[in-house]
Amino acid sequence: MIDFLRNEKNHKFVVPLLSVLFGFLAGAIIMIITGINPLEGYRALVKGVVGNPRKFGEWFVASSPLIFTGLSVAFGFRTGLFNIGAEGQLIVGSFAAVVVGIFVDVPAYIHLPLVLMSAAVAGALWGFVPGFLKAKYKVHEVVVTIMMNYSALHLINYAIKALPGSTKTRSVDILPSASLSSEFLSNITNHSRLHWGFLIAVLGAIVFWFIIERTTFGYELRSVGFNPTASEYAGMKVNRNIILSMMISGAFAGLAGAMISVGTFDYARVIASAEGYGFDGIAVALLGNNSGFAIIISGMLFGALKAGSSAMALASVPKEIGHIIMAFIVLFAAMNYGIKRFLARLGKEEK
Amino acid sequence: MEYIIEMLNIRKEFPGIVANDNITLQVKPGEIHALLGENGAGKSTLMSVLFGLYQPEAGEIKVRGENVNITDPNIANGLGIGMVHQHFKLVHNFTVTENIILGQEPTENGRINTQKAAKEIKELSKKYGLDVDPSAKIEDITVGMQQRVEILKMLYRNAEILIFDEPTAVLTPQEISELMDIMRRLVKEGKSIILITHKLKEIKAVADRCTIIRRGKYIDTVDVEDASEEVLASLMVGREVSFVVEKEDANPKESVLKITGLVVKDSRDLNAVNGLCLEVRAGEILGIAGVDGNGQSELIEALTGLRKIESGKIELLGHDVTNTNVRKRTEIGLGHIPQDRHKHGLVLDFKLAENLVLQTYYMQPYSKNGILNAEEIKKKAQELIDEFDVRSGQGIETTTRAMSGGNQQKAIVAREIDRSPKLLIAGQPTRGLDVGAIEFIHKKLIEERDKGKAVLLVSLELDEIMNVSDRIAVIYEGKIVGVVEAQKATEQQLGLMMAGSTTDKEEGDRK
Amino acid sequence: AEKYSEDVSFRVGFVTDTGGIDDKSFNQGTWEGVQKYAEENKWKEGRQYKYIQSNEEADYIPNLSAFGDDNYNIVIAAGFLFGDSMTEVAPQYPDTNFTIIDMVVAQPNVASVVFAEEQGSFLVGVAAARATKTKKVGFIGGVDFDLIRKFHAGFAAGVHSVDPTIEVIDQYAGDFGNPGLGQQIASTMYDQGVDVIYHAAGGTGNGAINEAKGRRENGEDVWVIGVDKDQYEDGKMADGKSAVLTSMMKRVDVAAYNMIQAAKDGKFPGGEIIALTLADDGVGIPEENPNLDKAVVKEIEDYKKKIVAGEIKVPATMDELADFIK
Amino acid sequence: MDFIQFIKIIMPLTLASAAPIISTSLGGLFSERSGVVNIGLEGLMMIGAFTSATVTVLVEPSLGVLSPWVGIIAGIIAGGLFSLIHAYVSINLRADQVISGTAINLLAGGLTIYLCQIIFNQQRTRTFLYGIKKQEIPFLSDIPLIGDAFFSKVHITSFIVILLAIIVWYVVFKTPFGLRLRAVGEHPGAADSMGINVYRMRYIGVILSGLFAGLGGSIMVLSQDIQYTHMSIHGTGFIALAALIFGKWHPIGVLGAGLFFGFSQALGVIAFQVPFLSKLPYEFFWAFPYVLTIIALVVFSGKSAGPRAIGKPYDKGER
Ligand SMILES: Nc1ncnc2c1ncn2[C@@H]1O[C@H](COP(=O)(O)OP(=O)(O)OP(=O)(O)O)[C@@H](O)[C@H]1O
Ligand SMILES: Nc1ncnc2c1ncn2[C@@H]1O[C@H](COP(=O)(O)OP(=O)(O)OP(=O)(O)O)[C@@H](O)[C@H]1O
Ligand SMILES: [Mg+2]
Ligand SMILES: [Mg+2]
Repeated sequence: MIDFLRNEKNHKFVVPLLSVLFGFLAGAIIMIITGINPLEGYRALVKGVVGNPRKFGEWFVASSPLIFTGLSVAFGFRTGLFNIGAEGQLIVGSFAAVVVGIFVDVPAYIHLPLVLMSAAVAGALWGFVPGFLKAKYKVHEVVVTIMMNYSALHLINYAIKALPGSTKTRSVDILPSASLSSEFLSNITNHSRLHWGFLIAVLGAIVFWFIIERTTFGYELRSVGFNPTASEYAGMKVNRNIILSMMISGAFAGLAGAMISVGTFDYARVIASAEGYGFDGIAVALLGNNSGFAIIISGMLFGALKAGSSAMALASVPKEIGHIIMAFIVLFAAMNYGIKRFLARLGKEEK
Repeated sequence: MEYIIEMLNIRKEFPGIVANDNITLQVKPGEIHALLGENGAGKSTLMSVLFGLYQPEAGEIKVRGENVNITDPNIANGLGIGMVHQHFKLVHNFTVTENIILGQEPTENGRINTQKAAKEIKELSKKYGLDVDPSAKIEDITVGMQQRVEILKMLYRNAEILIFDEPTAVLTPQEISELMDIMRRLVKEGKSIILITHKLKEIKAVADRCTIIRRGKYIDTVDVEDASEEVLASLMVGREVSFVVEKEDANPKESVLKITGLVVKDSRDLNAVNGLCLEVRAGEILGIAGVDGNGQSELIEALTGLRKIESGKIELLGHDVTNTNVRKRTEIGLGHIPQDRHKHGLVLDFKLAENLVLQTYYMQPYSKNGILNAEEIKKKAQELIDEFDVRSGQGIETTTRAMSGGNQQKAIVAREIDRSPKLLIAGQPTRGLDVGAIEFIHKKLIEERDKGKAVLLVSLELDEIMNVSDRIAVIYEGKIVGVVEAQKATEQQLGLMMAGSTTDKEEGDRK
Repeated sequence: AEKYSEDVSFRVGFVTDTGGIDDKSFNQGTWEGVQKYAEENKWKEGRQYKYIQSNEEADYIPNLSAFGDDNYNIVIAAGFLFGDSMTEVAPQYPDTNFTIIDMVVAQPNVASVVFAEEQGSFLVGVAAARATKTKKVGFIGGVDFDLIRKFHAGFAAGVHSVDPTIEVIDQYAGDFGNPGLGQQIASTMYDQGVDVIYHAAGGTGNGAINEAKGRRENGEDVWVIGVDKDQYEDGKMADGKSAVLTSMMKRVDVAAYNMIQAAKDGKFPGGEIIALTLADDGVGIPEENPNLDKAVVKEIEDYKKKIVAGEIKVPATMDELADFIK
Repeated sequence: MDFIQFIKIIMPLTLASAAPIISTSLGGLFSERSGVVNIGLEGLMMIGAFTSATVTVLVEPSLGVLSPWVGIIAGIIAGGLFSLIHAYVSINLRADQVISGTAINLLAGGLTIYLCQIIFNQQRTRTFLYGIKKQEIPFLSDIPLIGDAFFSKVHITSFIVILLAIIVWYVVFKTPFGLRLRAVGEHPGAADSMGINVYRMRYIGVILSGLFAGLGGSIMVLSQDIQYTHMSIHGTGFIALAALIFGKWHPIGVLGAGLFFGFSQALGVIAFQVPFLSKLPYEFFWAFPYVLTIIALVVFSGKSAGPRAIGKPYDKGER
């Protein structure tokens, strides 16, 4: 066992796993300090996530957008960009999906792909701006994406209200052919909102992995991210790659928006402030080591904390504990060097 | 006091390697003591131990006869030990003054007294002949001047024992001889010097004694006067080393590269290359000699497509490539070993295998329809590291950053030579390498020539130019001031031309 | 020895919107109604009654369903944003009684409680008109919903009824949770001569209250009017007095209490719309108004009577307001 | 609204909303100049705001008008203490600084509300009676126009913050401490070889960022709000981060950027009152400050590279 833990080859998954474990441990300690029985709390959490088929379905519903924003942030990280703007890209993506969902009337097998595509394209366009400004004017993408988030929020709120039939809070429903939701999935999960988005998220992770690891395009993107000057030396178009990489990152975030607008809700909502998916995406990406498949898992984990927090609240555990646990998991994930050192020392002292 | 520094039986381990294994180094006051060894022999490590950057696992250190425990550079400074590191430790956007006073700032009411500092620095630089501009920013000054700043840093701290780690690897011949003078002057003023260098000539020129280490182990300490270069070299590598580059006469054929009236600006918007004309032919190695900063870097960057060309024309194998991009030139048949391997040559966070296809990843068989073929890439990479003897911890899976400089360089050379480009531009291909590695790379360049390829060798190292090239073009202020047959060229003649004199131009050979 | 009842045959669930349980607004109000009922019946939180906070809109359905799954007898949701979720969830739990506040949901097991906010706002409009010396009053809305327009229209109508020459300046913050913005809007209004501001802006309104407090403490004669609850305490200054002139109270607590009672008694008005107006004290001003003159309170009382009697029809939209002013 | 009135109204608003941004951004400057990225500023502000509001509420009965100042001091200290987590994790444990900062934000958001529930039994603090009041600055407020625009109806904290910016400039660019701090952020290896303790300097940088962000959060809640809620900070820490980059990591640049943000936000508020502008959709004004920032960034673009060693954990052995 100790040898298994010490072996560096296993660290790739042992370390995130330990981070999660420690995160829950820290949450438990806080619960104990504040007079709550952590076992009860966690039992409620587990029940809240897998307690019945409906909760199980809702877990997946909560996870799909997180997986996509996780992929979005991770794609940026892998290519040397910090996309703090997934939130804004998500907002425009969700809007674009709804617009196509309302106004284009074609059969579902064309409509749904079209809806998703437009969400991705809208997100990509929102990502284009910071990408372009970075490539052309060397403006720091972090500032631009922060500003783009707020801009998206307000402008899209305006746009939603401007759509025919919209009230001050929402658009009309999308056409059924544009919706990700599924009678079948809903029925097998006891009327949850489970929709096909989850499969699309998995597909997204595969695409992510494939682009990054298996294509010359991904090779270029990574190269440019790590060392732009060497990439230029190797004949790559550095600026174009920066822009493209920001756009792809934006496309993933745009799809996260589609998960919400044509998956969870089936209409566009006017929202007063950002809902935090973009920032959660940072956590998801980081815990998922910026790698496609691990992001599915970390997205599911954070999705569980989200989906399960209602149940915890019902068990009289303050809802904030979910956030606190999330924070600790991220914190421990950040300490991977420390954890590795700790693992390496394991057993050594016993000898 | 017989020795000012004594490092006795020092042992320093790194994970998986003993960098210093029972090494002893004794330096007499007032001497220049050379430390010699191959790449990775453990010289820098030993000096880092002396300077307090690393703690040794075993051994003792005596300074001026007293046992000391140097746990951090502050203590070393306090003992009068100063170090010029292999890679300069200068803050690029600080002024010369700020870099020198950092950590020991003269203050006045809590505020740094820059004037006082600048005055002190002026005095110091006058005393030791170290010409610097105290208010210039590091990023704006030449490498030679940066080194003088490093030296001033030590002197400012009243260092008595000065460590130079490979100080000449980045210097021009002129700067090297200046540095030698400076060192002599320092010793005369009562300082003691430890000098690390791979260049035996330099050791012969200034050092009094020399300690040789090999693979972390102490080999010997010799009086330099009594040891020939050959002896030093064989002590260092443990075998005979040949200094003469053996090669047949060149057999030049058609023109491969033709440059006419080239003008290129540098990053400060001045004409660095200023109406340069040059021709390189297949089957020859053309060396470009010159003092650093005369437009070499800009010339290479212009030729390879990394820098914009103001005017003039570049023809590569009959194609006008003046305004084509990097990729196009590569495909026409240009290879490039860049001067700065970390900036241009490698993506340090890539695995070695990935770096070995940096120029070809998009071509068959390494990829098809935009999809990488991992198997082919690995196969090729393995082939290359075997052929070029690129060594690293985990073979082609090693993260390039973790490799030694010498091996990183070999990887680049392998990648570029393997494509066997019609024209290979080699920018300082052996910078900082030990003699064994240098010998290898030189052999490879000559092999290319013999295959009928053209090689353009740009180096600040006159020996290298003279040994390897068939013809030598001397660059001065962005122009070629003359081209001479390497066999007929003498060091004095080249030296004069590099200083801008054109009197020997008639000997130049411009067909 | 347990002071709480063991009987768990009847349980109440409350789902907050994203504002949280103590938003000083309808969430808090509703919860207070639930708590009042619970106290009277010796219920224990977590046993007979509970709430879940929604962190975002996507939580609404799961949260409503969570109570449904647990077979709660009555599930209350506060806020018109719950409309869609309620429409979707209620049919799945036909045996559960649902109550939605501020919205109408046409389902047989849902009781919809709506308020005549315009009527209450009319009354504070009267107070504002009597308090202003500059003949300029302000209205700060949170987000530009039809619901908030009801506050706006009623307030303007009230002001107009007292003195048509008084100008009503309005501004929407676009956010219920940005006190800094609320403060800036209030500051701009006061600087332009407005001396009474009525806010219907939740947390953003906190900033307006803060601004009023600060100005009053600096000797300026300005006021702010609270919303939803009696906000007198929130405007308290160092001297013990408050910068809150009065508040437009919306008795969501009463609504919640009544619905629980009805459900308990088996008289739950499923499928019905319950409109709470001035007539049933569903809206109105606080009983205590230390900052209002007796005469003004009296005048407000008079207006209230007229509204209740139907003599004054208070406008609830901007269009109706335009007609009203004509 | 004529121009004079416009200036009179907008300037105090600008100063008020710029103060927390500038303070926090100056904190970020210390941290990032030492080489540690700090995207946890938002969280540090929350901690500062929560603490200062809580302490103010708790000491009010006994200390009266002094309470907000005691609150501020507590907020500053709390910010500093909380930043130790970021310091330890990213300096000693060489964590990815972005992750660590993200964790700080998440943790602060959860913890402050959690603590509110424990202390006040609600999800927010109680309301405080004594906040930071707007006041007239004696004498200066009598200057025509300028006095009205800048020195009446302002929070004294706005001037404290502006003064701080100047002090920070002096400290960072004129003192040995500043030189060392910058050296550590540019080239820790160089600093180390000159006997400067890189870890210690970075600790100081991060702690200062916590202190300043704590101050920023305290100012924000005590001058703009009536209590701490989970919305009290609402993204201002990120705006501060943007101001830091926009201000090119220079204290005076940060001051300018902070004032710019404050100004454009105030402009968005005031534009409603301008007759012909008020016809435009609200959303236009709300998006306005952000769009304006992007445009300004492009117009004033140029190399705004941060400290060279930023984001990289320092490892003595590495070369
Ligand atoms: N920080 C480190 N971590 C791990 N191993 C190291 C480290 N530094 C040095 N080494 C090991 O110690 C050996 C000696 O390295 P050192 O830098 O002292 O060589 P050197 O003699 O200075 O070489 P060169 O001539 O190339 O400068 C190296 O081969 C390397 O394997
Ligand atoms: N962080 C590190 N971890 C492991 N090994 C290291 C590390 N840094 C350096 N080394 C090892 O130290 C040795 C010397 O490194 P160094 O950078 O001095 O290269 P070098 O051989 O001196 O190259 P050059 O002198 O050409 O730059 C190498 O063998 C390298 O593998
Ligand atoms: Mg070396
Ligand atoms: Mg070395």
